[in-house]
Amino acid sequence: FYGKLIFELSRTGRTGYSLPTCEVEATGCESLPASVKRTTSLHLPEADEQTVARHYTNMSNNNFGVDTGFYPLGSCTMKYNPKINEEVAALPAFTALHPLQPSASVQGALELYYEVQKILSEISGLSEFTLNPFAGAHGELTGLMIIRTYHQRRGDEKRTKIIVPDSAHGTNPASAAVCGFQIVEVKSTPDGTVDVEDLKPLLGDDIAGMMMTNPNTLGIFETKIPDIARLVHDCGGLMYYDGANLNPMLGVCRPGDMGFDVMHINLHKTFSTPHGGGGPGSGPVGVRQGLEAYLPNPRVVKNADGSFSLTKNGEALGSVSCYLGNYGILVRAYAYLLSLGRDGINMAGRLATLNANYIKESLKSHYLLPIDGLCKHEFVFDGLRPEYGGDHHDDGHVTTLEVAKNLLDHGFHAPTIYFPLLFHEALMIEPTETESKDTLDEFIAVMKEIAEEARDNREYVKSAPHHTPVGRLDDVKAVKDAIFKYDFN
Amino acid sequence: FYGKLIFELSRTGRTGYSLPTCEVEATGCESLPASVKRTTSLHLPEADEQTVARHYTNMSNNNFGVDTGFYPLGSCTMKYNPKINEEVAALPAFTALHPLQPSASVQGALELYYEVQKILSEISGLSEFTLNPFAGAHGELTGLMIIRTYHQRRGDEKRTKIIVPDSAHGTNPASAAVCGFQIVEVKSTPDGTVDVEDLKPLLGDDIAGMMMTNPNTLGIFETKIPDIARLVHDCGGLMYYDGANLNPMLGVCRPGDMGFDVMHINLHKTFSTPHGGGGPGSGPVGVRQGLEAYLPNPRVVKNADGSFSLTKNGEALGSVSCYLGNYGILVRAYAYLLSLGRDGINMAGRLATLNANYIKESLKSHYLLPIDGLCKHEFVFDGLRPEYGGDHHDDGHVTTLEVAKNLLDHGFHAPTIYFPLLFHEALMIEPTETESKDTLDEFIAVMKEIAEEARDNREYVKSAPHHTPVGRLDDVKAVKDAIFKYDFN
Amino acid sequence: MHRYFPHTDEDIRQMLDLIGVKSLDDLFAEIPEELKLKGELNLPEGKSEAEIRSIFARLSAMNKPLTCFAGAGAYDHYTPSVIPYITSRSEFLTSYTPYQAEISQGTLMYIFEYQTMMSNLTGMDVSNASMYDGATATAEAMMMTCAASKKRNRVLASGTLNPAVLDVLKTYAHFHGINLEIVPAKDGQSDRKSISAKLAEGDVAGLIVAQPNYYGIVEDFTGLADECHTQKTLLVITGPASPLGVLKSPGEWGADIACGDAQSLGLPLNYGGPYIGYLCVKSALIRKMPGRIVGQTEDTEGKRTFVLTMQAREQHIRREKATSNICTAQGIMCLYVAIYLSLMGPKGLVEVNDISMKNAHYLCDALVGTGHFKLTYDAPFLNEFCLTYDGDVDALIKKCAEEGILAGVKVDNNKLLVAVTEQRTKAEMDLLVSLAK
Amino acid sequence: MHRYFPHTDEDIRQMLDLIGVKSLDDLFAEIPEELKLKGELNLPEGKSEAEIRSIFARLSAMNKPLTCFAGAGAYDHYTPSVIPYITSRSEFLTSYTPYQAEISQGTLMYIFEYQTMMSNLTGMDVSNASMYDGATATAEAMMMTCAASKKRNRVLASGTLNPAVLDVLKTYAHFHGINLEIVPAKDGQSDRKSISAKLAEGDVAGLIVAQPNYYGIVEDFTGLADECHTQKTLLVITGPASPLGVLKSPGEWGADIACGDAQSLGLPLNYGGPYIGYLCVKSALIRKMPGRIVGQTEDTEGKRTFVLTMQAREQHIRREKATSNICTAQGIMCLYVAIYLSLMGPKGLVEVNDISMKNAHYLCDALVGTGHFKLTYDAPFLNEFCLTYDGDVDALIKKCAEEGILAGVKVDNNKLLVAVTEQRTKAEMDLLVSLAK
Repeated sequence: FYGKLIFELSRTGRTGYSLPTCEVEATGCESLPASVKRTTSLHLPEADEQTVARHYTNMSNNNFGVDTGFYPLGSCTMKYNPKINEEVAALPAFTALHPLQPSASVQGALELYYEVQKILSEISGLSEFTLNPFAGAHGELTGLMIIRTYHQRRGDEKRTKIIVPDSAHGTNPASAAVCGFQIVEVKSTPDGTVDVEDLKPLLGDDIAGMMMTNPNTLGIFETKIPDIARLVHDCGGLMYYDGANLNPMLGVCRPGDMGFDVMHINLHKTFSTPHGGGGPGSGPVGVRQGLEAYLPNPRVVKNADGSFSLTKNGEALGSVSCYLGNYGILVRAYAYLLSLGRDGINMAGRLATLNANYIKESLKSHYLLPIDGLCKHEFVFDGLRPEYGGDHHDDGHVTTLEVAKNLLDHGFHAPTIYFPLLFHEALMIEPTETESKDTLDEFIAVMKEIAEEARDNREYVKSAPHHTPVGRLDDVKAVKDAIFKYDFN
Repeated sequence: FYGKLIFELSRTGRTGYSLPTCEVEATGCESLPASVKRTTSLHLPEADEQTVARHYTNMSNNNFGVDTGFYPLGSCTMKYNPKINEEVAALPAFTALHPLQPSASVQGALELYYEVQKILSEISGLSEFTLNPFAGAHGELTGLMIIRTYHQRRGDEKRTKIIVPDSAHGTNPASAAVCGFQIVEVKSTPDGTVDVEDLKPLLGDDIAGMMMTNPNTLGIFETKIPDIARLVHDCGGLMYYDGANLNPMLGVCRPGDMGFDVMHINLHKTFSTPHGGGGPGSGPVGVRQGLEAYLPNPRVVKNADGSFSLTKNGEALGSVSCYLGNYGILVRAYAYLLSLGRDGINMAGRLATLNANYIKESLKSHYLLPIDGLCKHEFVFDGLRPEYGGDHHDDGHVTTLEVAKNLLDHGFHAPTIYFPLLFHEALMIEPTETESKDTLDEFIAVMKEIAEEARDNREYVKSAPHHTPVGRLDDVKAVKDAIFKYDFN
Repeated sequence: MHRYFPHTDEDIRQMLDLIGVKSLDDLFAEIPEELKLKGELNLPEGKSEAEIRSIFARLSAMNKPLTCFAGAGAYDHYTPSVIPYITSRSEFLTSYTPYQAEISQGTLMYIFEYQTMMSNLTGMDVSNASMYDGATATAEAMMMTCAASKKRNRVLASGTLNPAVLDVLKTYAHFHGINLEIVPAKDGQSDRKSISAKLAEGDVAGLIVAQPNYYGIVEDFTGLADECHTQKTLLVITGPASPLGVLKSPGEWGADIACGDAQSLGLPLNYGGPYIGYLCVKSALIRKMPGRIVGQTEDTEGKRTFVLTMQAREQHIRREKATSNICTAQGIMCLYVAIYLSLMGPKGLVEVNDISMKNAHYLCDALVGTGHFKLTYDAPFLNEFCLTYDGDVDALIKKCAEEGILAGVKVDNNKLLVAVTEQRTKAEMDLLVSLAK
Repeated sequence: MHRYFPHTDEDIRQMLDLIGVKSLDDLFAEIPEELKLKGELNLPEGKSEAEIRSIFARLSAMNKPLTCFAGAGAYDHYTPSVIPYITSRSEFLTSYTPYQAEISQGTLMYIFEYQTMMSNLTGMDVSNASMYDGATATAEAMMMTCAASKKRNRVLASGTLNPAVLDVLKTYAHFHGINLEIVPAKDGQSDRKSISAKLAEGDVAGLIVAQPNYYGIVEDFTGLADECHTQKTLLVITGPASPLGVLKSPGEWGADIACGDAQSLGLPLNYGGPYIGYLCVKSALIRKMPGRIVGQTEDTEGKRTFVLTMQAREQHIRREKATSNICTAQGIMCLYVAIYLSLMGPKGLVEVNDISMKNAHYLCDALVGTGHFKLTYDAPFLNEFCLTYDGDVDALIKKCAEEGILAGVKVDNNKLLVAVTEQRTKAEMDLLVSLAK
């Protein structure tokens, strides 16, 4: 059922909409001044309801979700998205609220926001959160704005630089740049962690702060974090925690206790709101005591009488959103936090870490493990081992991309590939705590099978995928042709 | 993803449930007398929520529904099932009602029942309906009970026979048998309609009634219905209308106006409630004036003050259900009736008839049309034409079953096959009004392609399907092995 | 054109041309004019979705879901959120009976799973693919006992069955020519003495008893099956499905047929339906069993697959010799049950009964403690019990309903049947007690 | 173990054995002890589904959805029932960014459809795969104008923009080093004279105007684009998407960038989010456009397929030179928009605007007719308008809210902004009028 676009199913005169009969006699669109009226035609589809329902139902069957199978996409924390979260998020008492309703009519919504704030504070060991940022990158930007505001309010205008490790998520430097900072990169040691000796000379009175994720993007816990935080704080900077890798730390270590001052959390990773094909997410930002005033407006506060209000604070960095962010996502996260509770949150990271180490140990015989030792929620292979066709010096070696495409053929989503940039053939695997040993064992068996086929039947492996709805795509043609919309002619 | 049963995914110690903490101290199950306690083990699956969600999600992908594609299953009226119907049926103010709540607390539910009754009466031209029967066959049984009650209450105990055409749906004689009637079969004329000359000698004072569907199972309108009804009524019998084929009659002819006294309607066919893999359905039964008292209990009545009550009537045939039948289905049907409204109902049958005749005329060059002329919502081919491999005298001819399996390969559901029993290779096609000309044109092209392949590449056609999740099934082995449950050993 | 109809004017014109008629009405040319509808149906105009939502908002406001202490066959257990999510997938919901097995393995597999689960729960050899509901499943069981005996048409039913079920049995018996005798209950339980006497007459095709019975009592059927079988009478045990997780199963009691309603396995109350009847039998009765059944087989590659089978039993072939006219199952409700039991597992099913039983006993004690109630029958019960009230039951139910509570089901003017599930909180139970004081 | 965790004790033991550690805690052995959490998190115990439903029932009861006459960027249009049905399918909902195109054509195709629809609606050459919301999309547009100009960092925004959007622009401008000047509105419309004067200074990277503007007014931008382009200033037009069905599109006005919120295309109000920002540009700006974009290509068989493309623009390669840090789209909300527009089609989109406009003008006339209101600005409007009230706006909103009506949005103490959609009935409008009398 692969193929057509909705435009190709359109027929003039079909309708799929239903509108109430207009009950009043009044001025309609024809009375608008000619100068402001649309004159070009609307090339929208014309289709009946069944045609639309079928089209998108069939389209969904060309997609892979967490409910389809194992989704070990490193750095993305693809855990099960419980259905109860969707159920409560669909409650009309939440979905039908206009963002500008009087507070008295949205007390339940505000209480939920407040409670999520409090839970995130407890989990992270920080003082207060805003839930307004729309996504992880938006949270980073907000967090950096807080750091910059902190310095500016102290009158310290010379702090224009942010330190970022070379293994960082790409959004870190990008967010810093958008926030008006210059980026200073700090190197990694051979074990993949921040090189403290490389860091020291970078520190000075022009440093606004340092961004880190811990465990880092290689899944390695930065054990020197107390030293690093001390060094940065001593030079007057603040520590920013990129919460993308928070999952394994749940109930084990808290960013606040590690010495971080500001952080964001990806609710769509750690707290299981659905990724939705790439959004909407939610990127709450938390701060340590003393920085609360800089959190963006609007804010939810609890009054002395137990009621809740929306407020704006003149000390704040400003607004990063008109309202309370992707509120519907907060509803899902709250349901998840309630479902897990203390014990569940406590187990989640431990089991995710167990799963990651289990895969790592099971597959290092076939795939190149550049950094040995305990990983946390994820780890990185540098492609196939040489004896399994992964020899980089061989021009025809089987690449990480090709391993990934073979996984698709076996009913698995692929890991993240070619990130982090530290290795040529990075294959970054993150199995979350909702995956069973049975699933991991199947994955391990398939990964070994692919490795053995790469050794024995290289041509087949290199031409994968063979069993997907479409074959391997031509990325270069996409760039060259630059076709971003359907051509109606 | 085809293969495992949930039992094969079970692991001791996994749990997928969540129960509230018991808040009271009281006697639990351990205190039941040993003599009444279960001692054998429960072989139920042990699985976490994600495993269950994935299992059934993947299982669904081995199924074909109306949203998947064209479903021309004759006699089943597979029309689009609008999503708004599901939306309103999920409203907690309906789903959370206990059937024995006081009437005052369910006035909305009772009003809905009452309104559906009234609309069905208007559409069918009958006086009153019960919506309690659970399915079409249950409606037939209820309708026949009404007929029998009518005669019994008149003291006319000798009417023990029901006349049924030889083209009837199989449920007709079965329902009559269950209701304690003997079945008398009336023959069809070569044009597929009831043979009035064959009927006449069957009529007498032992005839309780006659069951018919009009249009009949060949999709032919029984034009002699006024004569037939008169003959049956003259002999003292009642006319029963099997509503399975009501769809093309919507807004064109009403069973009540044709001379029928009792009928059932399949809400899951004519009024678009989902078929659900074979249920739940709903089979409301209507009667002409004078028979209302025999309708089964409980009944919904409107009081003088506009409120609604549930009543039991001593004159009734008894009860065929504890409560108000498959109430949730009525909710969906009401939403559909409201959506269509007068104009929509008026068009539905006309467009269904248009679609059926369009396919029939387009394909009679390739498939054998035993009865020519206008059909209504469906029609029957007697297999492939001889020149396309359908020659019955050829032992290796391509059968209707094989044509059906080839359709599966092309992304269509198959028509109904080997029914009605009047033809050897019956292929009964019913395209409903929600199918577009584009879809019909694709279907026609594929049917012709199959015919041409049957002529040119018989072996391939005979071994279909080739592209379905599983290959052709061994029906005989299923009967021989008689395995109806998973073997845990 | 309506949003559900894809026909453009141009489509219609082209199609009519090919057919060779001039108008849509000409497609009905053969129909005698006098049969045709004159004028238009007296129905309102079609409504938009927004209008439909308004209409249902109005109807919803006229319904008042109550905190449910009513049972009598329909129980307010929780429905895991996974269930409606999965059952609403159109591949399941909008498909029909799985005639084309190659593209219907989804439906066939979940029915096979359902059959396996219900066979195991009831301790029987085989389950069919479900029936409409508990009452009609019991009626089918009644008819089966006669069909199996060939010559007998007398069936006994204990007066401890739900009276609404008995009403349906009476209707079916009346029309099907079965001599159904209701043996009045004694102290809220089956009158074993009367039953024995009647069985001894040697002409009883089947005996139907209920477990737990209408009054919530868990009866002890020790010896009953032997007594039946000595007389070549089939024993039918009917009841809600959830308690089978902890109670001796019909199979363990030696029953020949187990039937009842599986609504208690996670189906919403839905104002009485759709529910799902289960019907399970010993092997000897398979060929007499009504309804659909799914069997295991192989495809051309030898892969294990599933298919509708044993259709020789079905009405569409037997036609006028039918002893059942059932030609569907309750379809998607099998999926509800299969998912529910997959999630609950053996442990969850026991626990749900245990919490429900504890709640019920807590509430029973508390109500009796008010001094206005006494336990009508002194017998073991699980999560439902019958109380004798010193006031008017209707008045009590009305009073509680006004406070948002459905106090139970009226048995008679001074008897109230109360059911409690795991969903009832202590606060809710205490509120009911305070209202009943 | 929790229902979301599939690990049995035996699984854990086997896995720890293979890894070569003794306990789960040993997996964290390298972490300095002083960093580890002492004791347990101060959080409540995990809740069952039944308990979660109770908690949400309590919270729901503390919310009061109101009959909505508020707009100001968020509009109460109807959401066709097909949309939540499709968007809840887990293949769409639980997938991530379509990195593996071969198993992500579902997401890629609907985004391509979305891009096509938004390009056409806005009259622009190309749309990206969506932004967080209208405000951030406008902020990105603002940054783009500076990035495109290379040397300029001055941006003008008309004071007719929604003040909440202006707040976000100010924040982004402050941190990104943009000199954002808000040109105060004149009579509720853009002050063309002031704008012209500022443009003439020749250092303006971009001008941002709104259509319809915050006050609901449909402005006439004739000549504005030429004025901008003469000065090498980029023209940005921002606004809600639904009115694009009837209003002259940004492309027709000659804008370089069109942005805003597409919430009005069938997305629920959702207390402010998730919504969806759209951002469409002229071809010349494609390489400066932030966010994801889906392009057409072919697979190995030559089949037309779709893929994320132009990633060279993205932050994860440009890193420290980034002018945007956007690395996702609003994903599933593209699907909302694509389905909405597929169902509405060109005719429906015009009709929804027409009914909304008629309702708005009816209500406006009726409110003015009470004598307590006058239309603040005499200018054409579509479905939103600003009234000057002779009383206290807060008091009016409070009074109406108590009667279940959200009368509008407060502009200042005596100005009320009222929006009306096709969902509002005459009875609802008349009720508002009667409350306002």
